[in-house]
Amino acid sequence: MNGLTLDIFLLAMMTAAAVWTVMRGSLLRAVIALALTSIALTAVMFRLKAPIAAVFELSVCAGLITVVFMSTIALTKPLTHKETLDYTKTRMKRFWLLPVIMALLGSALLYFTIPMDFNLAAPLETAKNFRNILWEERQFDLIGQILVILAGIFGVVVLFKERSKDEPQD
Amino acid sequence: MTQETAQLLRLYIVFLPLIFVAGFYCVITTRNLIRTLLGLEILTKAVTLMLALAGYLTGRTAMSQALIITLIVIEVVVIAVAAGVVLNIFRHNNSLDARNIRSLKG
Amino acid sequence: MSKELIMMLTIFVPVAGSAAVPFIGAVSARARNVVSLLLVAASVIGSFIMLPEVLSGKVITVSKTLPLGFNLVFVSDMLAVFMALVSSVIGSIIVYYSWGYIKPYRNQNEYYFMVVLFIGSMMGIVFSANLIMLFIFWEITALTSWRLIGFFREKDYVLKADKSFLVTVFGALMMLLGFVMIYGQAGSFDLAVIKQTFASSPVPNIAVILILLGILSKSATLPLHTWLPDAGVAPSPVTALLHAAVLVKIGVYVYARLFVSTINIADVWYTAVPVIAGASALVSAGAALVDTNLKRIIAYSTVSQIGFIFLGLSIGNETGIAGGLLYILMHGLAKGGLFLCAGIVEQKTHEKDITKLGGLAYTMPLTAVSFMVCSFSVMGIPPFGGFFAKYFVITGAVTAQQFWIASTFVAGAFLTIIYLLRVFALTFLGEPKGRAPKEGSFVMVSSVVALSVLSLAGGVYINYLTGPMQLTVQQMLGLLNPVRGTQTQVMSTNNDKQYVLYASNKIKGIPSRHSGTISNGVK
Amino acid sequence: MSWTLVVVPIIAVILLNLPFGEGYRKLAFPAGIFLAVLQSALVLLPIENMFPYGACPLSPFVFLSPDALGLLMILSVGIVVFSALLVGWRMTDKTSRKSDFANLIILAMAGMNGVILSGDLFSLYVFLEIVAVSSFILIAMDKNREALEGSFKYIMLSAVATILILSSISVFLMLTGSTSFSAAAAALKQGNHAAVLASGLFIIGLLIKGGIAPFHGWLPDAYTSAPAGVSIFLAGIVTKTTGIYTIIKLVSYVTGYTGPVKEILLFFGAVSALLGAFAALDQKNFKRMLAYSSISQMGYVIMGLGAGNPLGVMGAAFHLFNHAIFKTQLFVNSAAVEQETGTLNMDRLGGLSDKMPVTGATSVVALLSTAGVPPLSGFWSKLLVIVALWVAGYKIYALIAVFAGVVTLAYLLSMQRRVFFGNISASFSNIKEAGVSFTLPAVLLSTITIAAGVFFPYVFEKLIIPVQALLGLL
Amino acid sequence: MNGLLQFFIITPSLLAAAAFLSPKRIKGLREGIALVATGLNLYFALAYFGRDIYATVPWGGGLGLDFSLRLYGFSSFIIASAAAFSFLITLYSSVFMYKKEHPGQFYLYLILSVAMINGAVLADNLVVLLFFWEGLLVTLFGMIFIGHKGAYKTAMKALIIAGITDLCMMLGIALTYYLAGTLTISKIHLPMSFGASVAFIFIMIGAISKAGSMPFHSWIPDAAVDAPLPFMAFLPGSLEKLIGIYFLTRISLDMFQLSAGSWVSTVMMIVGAVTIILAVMMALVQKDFKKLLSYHAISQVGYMILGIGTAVPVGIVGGIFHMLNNAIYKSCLFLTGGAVEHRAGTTDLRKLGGLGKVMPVTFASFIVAALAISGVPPFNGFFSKELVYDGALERHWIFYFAAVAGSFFTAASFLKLGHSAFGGKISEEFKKIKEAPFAMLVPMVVIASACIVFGLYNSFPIDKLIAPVLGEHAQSHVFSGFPHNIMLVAITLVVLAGAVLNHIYGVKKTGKGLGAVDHIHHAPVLSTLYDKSGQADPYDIGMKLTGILAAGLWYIDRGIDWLYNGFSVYSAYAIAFVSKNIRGASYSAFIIWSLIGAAAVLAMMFGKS
Repeated sequence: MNGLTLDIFLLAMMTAAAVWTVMRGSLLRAVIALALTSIALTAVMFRLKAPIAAVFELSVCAGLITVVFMSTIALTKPLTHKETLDYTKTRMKRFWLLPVIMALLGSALLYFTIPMDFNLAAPLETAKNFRNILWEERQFDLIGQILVILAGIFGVVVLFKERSKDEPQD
Repeated sequence: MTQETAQLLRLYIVFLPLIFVAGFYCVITTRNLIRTLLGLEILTKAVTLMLALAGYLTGRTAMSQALIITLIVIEVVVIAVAAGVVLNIFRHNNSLDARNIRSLKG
Repeated sequence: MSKELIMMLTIFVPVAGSAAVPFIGAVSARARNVVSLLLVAASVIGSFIMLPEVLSGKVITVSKTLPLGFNLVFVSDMLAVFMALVSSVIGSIIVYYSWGYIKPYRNQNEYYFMVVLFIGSMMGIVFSANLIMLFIFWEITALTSWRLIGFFREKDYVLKADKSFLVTVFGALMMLLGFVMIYGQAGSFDLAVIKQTFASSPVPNIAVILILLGILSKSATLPLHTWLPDAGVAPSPVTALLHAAVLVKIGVYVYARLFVSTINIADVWYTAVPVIAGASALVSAGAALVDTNLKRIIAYSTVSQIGFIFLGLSIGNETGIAGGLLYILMHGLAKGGLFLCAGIVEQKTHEKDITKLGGLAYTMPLTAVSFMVCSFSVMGIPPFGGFFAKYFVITGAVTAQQFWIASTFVAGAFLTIIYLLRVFALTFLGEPKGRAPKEGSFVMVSSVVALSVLSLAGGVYINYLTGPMQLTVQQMLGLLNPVRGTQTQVMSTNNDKQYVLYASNKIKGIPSRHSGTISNGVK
Repeated sequence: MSWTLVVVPIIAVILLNLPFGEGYRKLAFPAGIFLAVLQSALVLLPIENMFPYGACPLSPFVFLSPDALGLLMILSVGIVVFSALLVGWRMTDKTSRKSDFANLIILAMAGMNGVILSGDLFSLYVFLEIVAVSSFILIAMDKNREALEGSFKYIMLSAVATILILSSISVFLMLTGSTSFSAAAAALKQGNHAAVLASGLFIIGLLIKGGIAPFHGWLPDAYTSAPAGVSIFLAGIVTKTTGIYTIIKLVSYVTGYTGPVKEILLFFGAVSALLGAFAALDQKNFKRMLAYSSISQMGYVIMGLGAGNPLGVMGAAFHLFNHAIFKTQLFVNSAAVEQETGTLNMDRLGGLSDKMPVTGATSVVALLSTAGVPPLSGFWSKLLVIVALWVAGYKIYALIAVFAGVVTLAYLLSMQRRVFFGNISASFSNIKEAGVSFTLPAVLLSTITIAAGVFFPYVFEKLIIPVQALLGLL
Repeated sequence: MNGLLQFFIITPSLLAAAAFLSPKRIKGLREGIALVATGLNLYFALAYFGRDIYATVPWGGGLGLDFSLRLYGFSSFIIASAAAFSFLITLYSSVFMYKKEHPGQFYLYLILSVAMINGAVLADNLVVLLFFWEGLLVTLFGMIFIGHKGAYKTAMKALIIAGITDLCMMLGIALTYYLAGTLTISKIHLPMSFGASVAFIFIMIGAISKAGSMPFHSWIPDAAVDAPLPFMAFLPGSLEKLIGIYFLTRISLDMFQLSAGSWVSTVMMIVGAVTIILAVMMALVQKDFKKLLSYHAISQVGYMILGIGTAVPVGIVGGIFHMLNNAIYKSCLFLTGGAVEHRAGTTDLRKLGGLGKVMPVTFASFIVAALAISGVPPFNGFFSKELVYDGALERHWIFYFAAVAGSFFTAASFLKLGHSAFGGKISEEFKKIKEAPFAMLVPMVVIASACIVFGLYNSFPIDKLIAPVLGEHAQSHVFSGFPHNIMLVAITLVVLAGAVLNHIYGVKKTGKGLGAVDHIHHAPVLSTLYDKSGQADPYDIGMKLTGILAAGLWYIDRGIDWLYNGFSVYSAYAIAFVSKNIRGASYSAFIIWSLIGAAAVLAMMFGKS
C-alpha cells in the first residue's frame, strides 16, 4: 500500500514544483523550481521501473537545461531587485487563476475517473533488455538523434555567436 | 490489467492533466520570454512522464526508456535553439517582454 | 491524307505552332507575321478540305480512351466545320489586318503568340466531343483573351483585362460544376455516352443553370456581359477577334453543341433562355445608344446581337436554329468589319470619343463605305447578309409562338438601326473637327473592304448558304438519317407540296411549334 | 535508396565541417546541389538497383520502402532544395553564413527524407523535430528583428504540436505496446475511445505543423520574415512534408476513413482554402500574399484527401506535387524581385515585366497554374479534387473549392498587375533581369509545370495511378 | 423564268454599276447609259405587258425560301407605269443633274431603285418581296445623302423611319408565314382571324410608310429641301406610292380578304382621312414651292388609303386609279418645280413671281397638273376622287366630309401657289430667264397630256387594268365613264367654287398671291394648332421616347456593372480584412487559436460516436 501513497506523494511533489515554477516572481527562483520538478520526475520514473531514463533525465534536464537557462538569464540584463519586488505584486494579479483552475480540474477528474475501467494491451512477458532495443529496433531514431545534434551545433554556432563588428546592424 | 496498476493509472489521470494545464497556462499568460520556455519545459516533463507510465503499464519499460532518451536529446536541442533566439531578441529590443514581438500583423 | 489526320492538323498546327511564334519573332518580325498567318491559314485550309466530306453527312471521329472517363475524343460534323470555317476565315483576315495595326506597339511577339493560340484553341473547342477537352480549350481562350485585352500595359487597362478574365473564369468554373454533375450521372465526359444516358430523361435543371452561367459569361449575355464593353481597351484587331467573330461565338456554339444536339433539357428552358437573350438585347442596345466611346458602342452592339443568336438557337425549332447559325456567320463578318474600321479611325485620329470625331467620310471614303456596308448588314438591311439571318431568327421566334419575345427582338432591331446610324453619322458625316486624316494603310483598308464585300456576297448569294445550313441543323437535331418512328422534317423545296412541320423526338418537349397542316385555301 | 537519402547527407555534413579552413567550407553548396540532384534522379531514373531498398551494410533498418506518394515527395524535395540552394547561396552575403545555410538545408533535407521513409510513429516524430529545428535556425539566420520574431513564433507553435504528437504516441504505446502504424491501426479499428483520442491529438499536431486554417498563425510571419532562400525552402517543401504529407501518411496508414476523419479534413480544408484565399487578397507584401496562398492551396489538398475516394487522394497527391513546383517558383520570382528592386511592397513595385521578362513570364505560368487554368498542371489536380468532392456527394465543399479558385485567381491577378504590369516607377528604371541563379530555377520549374500539364495523360498513368495503391491500405 | 429575272432585275443592276463606274471625262456617257437602262426597262415592260408568267428558282434550298417571280395583269401594269415614269425622270434629270456633284452616284441609285421596284412588284415570295422592298432603303439613303453636305441628317431620318416600318413588316410577314405555313403570296389566303388581322396591321404599317402616309411622313418635307429634285419626283413623288399602294391592295384583296365591316378597314380609313386633312392643312401654309408639293404628295396618299380602306369595290378601284393619277400629276408638278428652280435658282415663293410670262410651257403644264390634283372635272384627278368619294360615302359620311374638305384646301393652296409663283409682277432679275431646256420640257408636256388623256378616256385604265385586279369582287359593276353619282359631282363643283372665292377674298385682303390663305392661317383656333404642329412630328416624339428608354436601359447596365466593380470588390476586401486580422499577432494568440481548433477536432471526433 505504501507504494501507492509514495506515488501520490511524489506526483503531488512534482505538480507542486510545476505550479511553483509558474508562480514564482523572480526568474532565477523559477529556474530552480523547474530543476526541482525534474528531480521529482526522476523519482517517479524510478518508481515506474525506468531507471536509465530517470538518470538520463536527471543529468540532462536538471543539469544542462538549468545551466542553459542560467546563462541566458546572465547574458540578458537581470531585473534589479526593486523591479522584481513590484513585478511579483503584479504577477499575483495575473496568476491567481492558475491554482483555481487546477483545483477545479483535479476534483472533476477525480470524480469522473473512478468508474472508468481500462483495457490495456497484455503486458509483454519477455522483458527485453534495454540495450538491444535501443540498438536494433531504434537505429533509425539514433540516426535521427545524430541529425538533431548536428542541427543543434549549427544552431548554437549561428545564434550564440557574438555579433562581429563588421556585421550590418539590422 | 491488475487491480493495482488500474489504481495507479487512475492516480496519473488525475495528476497528469494538472501538469499539462500548468504548462499551457504558463506559456500563454506570461509576458517574459524565458518564462514561456520554462512552461515548454514543464510540458515536456509531463510528456516524458506519460511515456514512462505507458512503458510501465504495458511492461515495455525498455522501449519507453529508449524513447525517453531520444526525446530528451531532441528537447535539449530545441530549448537551446529557443534560448539562442530569445537571446538575440533581447539584443534587439533590450527587454524580454513578449509584447514587442507582436509587430508582424495582417 | 486521311480525314482524321487533317482534323488533328487543323486543331494542333495552330495550337502547337503558336509556341514557336515568339521565338521566330525574336529573329525577325516579318517572318513571325507570315508564319502566324500561315498557321491560321492551315486551319482554314483544313476546314475547307473537310467541308465536302462532312457535307455528305459523314462524321469524322478520332478518340483515345483514358481511365475514369477522361478520354480524348474529337468529332467533326457539319456544325463543327461550319464554325471552324467562320472563325478561321475571319481570324486570318484579322491576323492579316494586325500586320498593319500592331507595327508601332511593343511586345508584339506575345500578341501574335496569343492570337494564333486563341484561334487554335477555338478550333479545339469546335472539334472536341469530350467535355473536359472542351473545357480546357475554353479556358485557354479565356487565358489568351486576358493577355490580349491586357496588351497595353497601362494599369487600368490591365485592371479591365483582369476583370474580364475573372468573370469568364467564374463562369467557366460554374460550367465545370455543371459538367461534373453530368459526369456524375453519365459516368464519362464523352458526349456520345452522355447523349445515350440523357436520351430519355432531361438533364437536371441545376446542371443546366450552372452550364448556362458559363455560356452566358463567355458569350457576354445580360447578367455577365459588362466585361465585353470594358474589353474595348484592347487593340482593335483583338476586339474584332474577341467581340465580333470568335470569342463570343464560343458560348453560343457550346449551347448549340450541348443543349441542341446532345442533351435535351426541360421545356421551361425554351422560353427562359430567349427571355434572357431578349433582356440582354434590349439593355445593351439601350446602352449602345447612350455611350460615346466608339469601341464600347460596337461592343454593346455585339452583346445585343448575341442576344439575337441566342434567340435563334434556343427557340427550339428548325428555322430558329438555322437563323442562329446564319446569324453567327453574318454577324461575325459584319462586326469584324466594324471593329477593324474603328481600329483604322482610332489609329488615324487617336480619338476614341465619337462626339469629337466627324466628317471622316470625305477623307477616308473606303473605310466609311465599308463601315456603312457592315453596319447595314448588322442592321439587317437586305442586300447584305444580316437581313436573312435576322429574318430567320424572327420567324423562328414567331413560329415558336413566342410573340412577345419576337416583338422585343424587333424593338431591339429598331434600337440597332438607330444607334448604328448615330455612330456612323457622328464619326463619318458632318463637319470634320480639326484636320481630317487620310485613308488607313493598304493592309488594313483591304481587310476591311474584304469583310464588307463578304457581307454583301453573303446577302446576295444566300442560296449557297441556306442549303448546307439546313443540312447542318438536321444533323444537329439528329434528323438527317431518320430515326425509326419519328417523322422526318419535310421541308419542301417546291411550294405546292403539303407542309408538315413536325419536331423530332429531340425537341418533343415543346408542342411542335407548328404542326397543323395547311388545310385551307391551298390552290 | 533510403540509406542514401538519410545517412549520406549526415556523412556529407560531417565531412564538410572538418576544420580545414575557410575555402573548404565553400564546398557545402556543390554538395547540397549534388545531393538534391541525386535524390530527384533516384526517383526519375531507373538507377535504384544501384541502391537497393532497405539493404544497408549497417543492419536491417526499420525502413519502409517509399510508396508512390513517398516517391513523389522525394522528387519534389529534391527539386525544391535544388532551387532553394541556388537562390539562397546567391542571396546570403557572408561566406561563413553561406556554408551554415547550405549545411542546415542538407540536414533538413535528410530530416524530410526520414519523415517520408519512417515507418513508425516515434521515428516520424523524431524526423519532424529535426526538420523543425533546422528550419528554426534557418529562419533566424539573419538575426534581424522580424526574422527572430517569426522564428520564435514558429518554435512555440511547433513545440505545442510536438507535445500533442508525443502525448498521442504515448497513449498509442499504452494501448498497443508498440509505436508501429499497423498496431495503432488495429487499436483504432476496435473503436477504442482512447485510440480515437490519440489519433485526434496526432492529427491536431500535424494540422498545426501543416499551417491549416485555425492553426496557421505562425505561417505568414515565418515565411515573410525568413531570408529569401529559406522562405523558398520553407514554402516549397517543409510545411508540406512535415504537415500535409504526414497527415496523408497518417490517414492512409493509421486512421483510414474510420469515424469523423472525413468531416474534420473537409471542414478544416474548406476553412483554410477560403480564409487563405481571402486573406491573400488584401496584402501589401509579395511574400506574405504567397504565404497565405500556400495556406489556401494546402486547404485544397486536405479537402481532396477528405473526399474519401481514390480520385480524391490522387488529386490531393498531385496537387501537393504541383503546389511544391509552382509555389517555389513564385517564391523564386519574389526573391528575384527583392534582389533587383530591394523591396517587396507591391504598391511601390510596378511594370517590372519589361525589365525582367523571364521573371514576368514565369510568374504568369505559375499564376495560371495556381489558379487552376488549363492547360497547366494546377488545373488537372484541382479538377481531380473537385470531381472527387462532387462524386463523393460533398456538393457544398466542391462549390467552396470552386469559389476559392476564383478568389485565388483574383489575388494572383492583382499581384501580377501591381508587380509586373502597369508602368515602371522611376526608381527602378535601371534594374535589369535577375541573375542566372534566379532565372534557371524559375525556367526549370515553369517547364515542369507546363510539361506536367500538357502531358498529363502520361504523368497520370506513371506517377498518379500508383498513388491509388495507397488506398489499398485504407 | 430567266427572262423575267434577266431583263427586269439583273440588267438594270449591271447598267447601274456601269453608269457609276463610267469615267467622268466622257461627257454625257453616264446620262446615256441611264437613259438606255430605263428605256430598255420600259421596252421590256411594254413587251411583257399583260402576259401571265410564273417562275421559281430554288433559291433557299430549304427553309421555305425559294426565289419565285410572278407577272400577271396587275403587276405588269405597275411595272409599265413605273418604267414610264423612270424613263421620263431620267430624261429630265440628265439635264438637271448635269452640273450637280455626284451625278454618277445619282444614276447608280436611280437605276438600282428601278431594279429593286421591279423585283418587289414581281416577287411572289414574301421574303423576296421584303428583300427588294428593303433594298430601296439603301438607294433612298444614298439619293438623299448626295443632296448637299448637310443632307445626311434627313437621309438618316428617312432611313430610320423606313427601317423601323420595314422591320414591322418583317414581323408581319413572319406572322403570316406562321399562320399560312407558306411564303408564296399566291398561295396565301387567310380569313381575317385575330392573328391574321394583327399580321395585316403590321404589314400595312410597312406598306403605308413606303407610300408616305401620315405617321411615317415627316422625312418627305425635309427631303424636298435637301434631296436633289429629280429624286422627289422619282421616289416619293411616284414610284414609292406605286409599290406601296400595289402591295396594300395585294394584302387587302388576295392575302387577307379585307371585309367591309372589319375594324381593320375602319383603321385604314381613319388613317387615310387623318392624312388627307392634316397634310393638306400643313401644305396650305408652306412658303416654299417644293415643300408645298411634298405635303400634297402626303395628303394624296390619304385618298388612296381611304379608297382601299373602304373595302368597297368602287372605293378600291377609286384608290388604285387615284394612285396612278397621283403619280402622273405629282411628278409633273415636281418637274415644273424643278424647272423653276433650274432657271430661277430658288423655289422660295416670297422671291418668285410672274414667271408665267417667261416660262409659258412650264406654266401651262403646271396649270394642267394643278387642275388635275384639285379634282377639276375634265382631268384624271376628278374621276378617281369621285370614285373615292362614292366609296367613302357608302361607308360613313365623316370620311366623305374629310375627303371633300381635303380637296377644298388642295384647290386653295394650288391657287395660292400658281398665283404667287407664276402670276403677279415679275421681279427684275427674273426678266432675263428663258424657258426650261427642251429635255426638261418634253417629260413635263408628256405627263401633263397624260393627265388629260387619263381624265377623258378613263375607261382604258379602269376597265382594262384595275377592274381585273378585283377579280370576283366586282364582276357586275362598271366603273369607268362619267361618275354615276351626280349629287357628288355637284358638291365637288360647289367646293371648288368655294375655293376660288376664298382665294379671291384672300388676295383682296392681303394684296398678294402668297397671302391668299393667311386668313385661314391666323384663324383663332387654327393658329395655335399651327404653332404646335412644329413639335408634333411623330419622328421627333419617337426619338425622344427612344432616348428616354435608352437612358433607362443605360442605368440598368451601369447597375449591373457596379455589381462587379463596386459591390463584389468591396465585400471581397471586407472579408479579406477580417480573415487577415482574425489571426491576431502574438504567439499566445496563435496558441489559443490552436487550442480552439483542437477542441473543435476533438468535439467532432467524439460528437460522432
